[in-house]
Amino acid sequence: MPESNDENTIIRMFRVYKRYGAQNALADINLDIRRNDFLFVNGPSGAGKSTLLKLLYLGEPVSEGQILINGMNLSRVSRKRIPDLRRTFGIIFQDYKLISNKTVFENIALVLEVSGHKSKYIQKKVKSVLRTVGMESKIDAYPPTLSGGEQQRIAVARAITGDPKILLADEPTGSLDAESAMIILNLLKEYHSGGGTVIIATHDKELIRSIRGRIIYLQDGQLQIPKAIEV
Amino acid sequence: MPESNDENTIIRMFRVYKRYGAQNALADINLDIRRNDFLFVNGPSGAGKSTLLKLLYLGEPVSEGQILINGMNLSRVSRKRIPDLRRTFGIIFQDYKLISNKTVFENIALVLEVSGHKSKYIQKKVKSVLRTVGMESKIDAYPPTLSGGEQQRIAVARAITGDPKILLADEPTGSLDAESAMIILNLLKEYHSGGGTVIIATHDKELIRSIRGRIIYLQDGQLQIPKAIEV
Amino acid sequence: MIFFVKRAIKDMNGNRFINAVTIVTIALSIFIVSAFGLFFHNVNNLMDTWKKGVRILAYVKKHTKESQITELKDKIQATQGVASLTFISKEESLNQMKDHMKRQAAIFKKLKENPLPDVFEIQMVGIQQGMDDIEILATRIESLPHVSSVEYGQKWLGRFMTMFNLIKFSGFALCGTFLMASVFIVANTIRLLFYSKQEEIEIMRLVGASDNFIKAPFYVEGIIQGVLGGVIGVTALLITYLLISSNMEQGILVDFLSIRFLPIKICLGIILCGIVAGWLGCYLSLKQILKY
Amino acid sequence: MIFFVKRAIKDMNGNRFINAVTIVTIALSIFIVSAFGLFFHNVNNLMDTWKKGVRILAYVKKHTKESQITELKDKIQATQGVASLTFISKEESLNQMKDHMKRQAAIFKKLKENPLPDVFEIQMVGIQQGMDDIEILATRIESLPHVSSVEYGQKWLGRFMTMFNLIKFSGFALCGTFLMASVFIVANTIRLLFYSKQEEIEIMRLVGASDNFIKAPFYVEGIIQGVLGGVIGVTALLITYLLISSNMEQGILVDFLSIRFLPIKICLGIILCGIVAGWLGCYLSLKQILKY
Ligand SMILES: Nc1ncnc2c1ncn2[C@@H]1O[C@H](COP(=O)(O)OP(=O)(O)OP(=O)(O)O)[C@@H](O)[C@H]1O
Ligand SMILES: Nc1ncnc2c1ncn2[C@@H]1O[C@H](COP(=O)(O)OP(=O)(O)OP(=O)(O)O)[C@@H](O)[C@H]1O
Ligand SMILES: [Mg+2]
Ligand SMILES: [Mg+2]
Repeated sequence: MPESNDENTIIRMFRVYKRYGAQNALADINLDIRRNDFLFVNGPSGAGKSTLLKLLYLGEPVSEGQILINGMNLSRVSRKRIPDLRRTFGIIFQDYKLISNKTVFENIALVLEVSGHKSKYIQKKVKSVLRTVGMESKIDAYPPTLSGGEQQRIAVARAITGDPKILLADEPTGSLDAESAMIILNLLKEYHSGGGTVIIATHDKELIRSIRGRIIYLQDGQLQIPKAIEV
Repeated sequence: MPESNDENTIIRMFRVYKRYGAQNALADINLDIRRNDFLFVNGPSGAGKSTLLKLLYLGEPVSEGQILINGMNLSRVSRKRIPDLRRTFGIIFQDYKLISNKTVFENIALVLEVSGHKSKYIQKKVKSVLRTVGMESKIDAYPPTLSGGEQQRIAVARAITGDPKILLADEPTGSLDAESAMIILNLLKEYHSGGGTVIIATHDKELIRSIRGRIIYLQDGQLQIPKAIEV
Repeated sequence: MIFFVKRAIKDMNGNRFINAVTIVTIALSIFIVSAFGLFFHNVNNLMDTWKKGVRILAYVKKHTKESQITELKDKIQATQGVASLTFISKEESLNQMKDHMKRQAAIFKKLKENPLPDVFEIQMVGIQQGMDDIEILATRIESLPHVSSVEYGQKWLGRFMTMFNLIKFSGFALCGTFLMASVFIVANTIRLLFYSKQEEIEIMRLVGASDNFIKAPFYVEGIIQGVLGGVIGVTALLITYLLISSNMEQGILVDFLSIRFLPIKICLGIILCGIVAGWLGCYLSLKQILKY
Repeated sequence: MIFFVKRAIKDMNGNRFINAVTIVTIALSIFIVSAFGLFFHNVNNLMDTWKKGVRILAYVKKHTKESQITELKDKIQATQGVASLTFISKEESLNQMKDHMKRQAAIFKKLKENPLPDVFEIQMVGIQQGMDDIEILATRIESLPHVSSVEYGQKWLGRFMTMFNLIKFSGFALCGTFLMASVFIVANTIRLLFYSKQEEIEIMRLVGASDNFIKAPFYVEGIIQGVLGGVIGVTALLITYLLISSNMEQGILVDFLSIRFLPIKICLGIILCGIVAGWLGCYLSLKQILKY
């Protein structure tokens, strides 16, 4: 693996493979992501976008190759350090992954409790973040009683609450109408201009068009040469 | 409730309300849907689109008002007849509702087993319908191992397998890239031209633009006057 | 039907761990209840053997003629509750006494005349009587002509009866509680198992499955679990029994008591209980889940 | 810590049904095990009372002088296994015999000289001996000078000992099995409960919760369940005990035996078992779920 020759590289993937049985979900991925990048991972259904994000937050182990995050090699991270690693990310999951039997407030507060914040701060912070996604009225609702778009907005709120270094967003506006999507997009922009690194996996060309960012294109688990993308 | 003056009315909603606590998820909905209609239910996140579909297949009881399906009053359907009613629908759920511990084949076969089809017919039918959505290679996979878009295509496949009279589709292309979405759209068109009635709940203006159909617009649970919609 | 059995087996295979837990829970419950049953079965047998030793002695008045004695014998024989009786003449008694009290033999040497009475030794019908029944019978016999007095039991017999009743009472109470507890535990294990299937059931209903379509494989599953649990439980008990009884053979018990296994009918009954528990678990769970 | 307890209580409130099932399962298991314990505790007490009645009679040779008797007394007293002894002179014996055998009183009237020997009635130390120990002690005493012979027990005593051993043996075996089965059932009930929480745990891990953060409330929950289950179980037993014993007072048992409740120490021990079971259930479940 070549030495990191750039102090600003926050994520580096080197010859990364991910296999499920015989299938290559990802094949030979080489990718550098720099601090404060705004990266779109584009590609059709089943291309491996979600899988790529999963490898970053150790949702799955790589099959082959190396991933460095902040100079830390993921294949050498001890079990005890995984929670710390995950706290550097804010993650918007494609299927939201909200806890059904906890209220919206509890779901979001969890991220802050995990890093040991005070109860008072949590109260204030959760309320303010819910306001920014327009969901303050649902603070005591349980996720299964929310509409698809509402759940997605809660997922976004949870991801940005902990002020993470890197935001991983898997189809963050897929269930949203144009207007709500715009609110979320502005939120992501704001987070980015605050110095955060954003990685968005999406099949939605419109979303890509609406923000200036770097775009990579996946097809059948392989990174395509940039010219293949016409935005 | 006014007499059904049209033999062709397959669904009639009359002064329908759906309340969750104090909130009106749907308020004073009056709607006639005719056989072989292609209806879009449009509206922003949380408008009540999914709720409207839920009332039709008795996923939830109405709070007030009457719904007639095929001349049958839903509030007077006995518990024993509910399965029959549901088999007249093919439903694409917004959250897919695939059974995690059954394979793709088993998930789809279920719809046919339920109406007592023979094992041989089921085998053939499931394979052919998976082919039409481009998912035949995943026939023995379990839903949690599929990508978001793949799961959605399985959900579509399941909904059309039973040759239902009415197709209820809740954001049927939300997780799909343009190309896969087009395949699904063509499938829906085909179903429609075969005489089926289609009701699609979506926030996606692009989807609406791509097919000629009737459009209704929901906002905060209320049906808006048609002129409010600019496609 | 075959279709549902197939579905059930497939499903059980898919949820192997949870099914194993349920089956082992049923097996354990059955093992415990039936171990307890076995224990009492044997204590009961033991008690019965002892009780057979309980006799009533009826002393005949002095100077009763032989014909009167024969008459008395018939009368006693005819009394309700008497199984059989033996006549022991005073001569026999004296000889027995001499044998028994060798150490005090001096006493007997000095006797001119046999001071002992003739006696009837009476075995009672049935073996289920408590102290009360024996007493009633004794009074009845005492009231017969030519009977001078009646003697029965020893002090320890009273204690023994009391203890027998204590054990029996506690035994029934405990066994009953066990049975109920087992059914409860098994039913609830199955019910917890259902929590993991609630989503599946909900989806099946949404795609138009009838209640019976949904229920059938669960019942098949519950019954298979019950049968397997029952068979495993009873087999485990049999093995334990064989181990213990072969140890006992070499031990102190060989001479007068051999422990016995439960009769086959009861074994089948126990397995049936397992099935009922499995079925009940399903029934309760399904009732709750399919209520709407 | 308080934070985790709060979270645990909130969580338990949210899963009321499942928690109730777990607690009741623990309570039932504990009730059964301790009911069995109580039963044996009382049978044991009963046995002990009876065993205290076991005496060895040592007959003194005729024409032994009084000084020799005193000497013998000291020797017996000094023998290992002897708790106390009473001297019964031949005169006392004869009087006793006269009282006892009133019906045969004729015999005694004709006696010129007391034919009975002097006798020592020996109480044994401890109450745990089997038949063997008694025999050994008897042989030892028989070998002392001036002892003509030794007599102990009756035929029923032998049976009684055997039965005591049978009950004791089965009792320990059953109690042990119960205990293991209960721990297994409780642990697995909790484990099944975890199946419904797997998703929640997975999500917590994904948002960066440490293992301890995830585990703590589960342990608190398990321990609360254990405590509640244990207390309910023991309380149920106490109530049952009170009901039974108040019934018994009016029954046959009042005269010579009163059943006793388990000592407080054992009650606390039982509750501790409940806690251990709850904890163990968590431990096993968490180990499995958090393995990656
Ligand atoms: N756990 C798994 N086991 C087996 N195959 C898997 C698993 N997870 C993903 N896959 C497969 O890997 C491929 C890539 O999946 P991935 O979820 O990364 O796609 P995606 O690009 O996110 O697609 P979409 O836009 O539909 O979400 C798919 O074909 C999927 O079926
Ligand atoms: N079971 C429920 N309990 C309480 N409120 C509910 C429940 N289901 C839906 N709601 C509320 O009803 C409103 C309408 O929900 P619905 O799911 O119909 O929205 P939708 O139009 O489908 O939105 P989306 O486009 O985001 O899917 C929402 O505000 C939602 O929170
Ligand atoms: Mg994806
Ligand atoms: Mg919706």
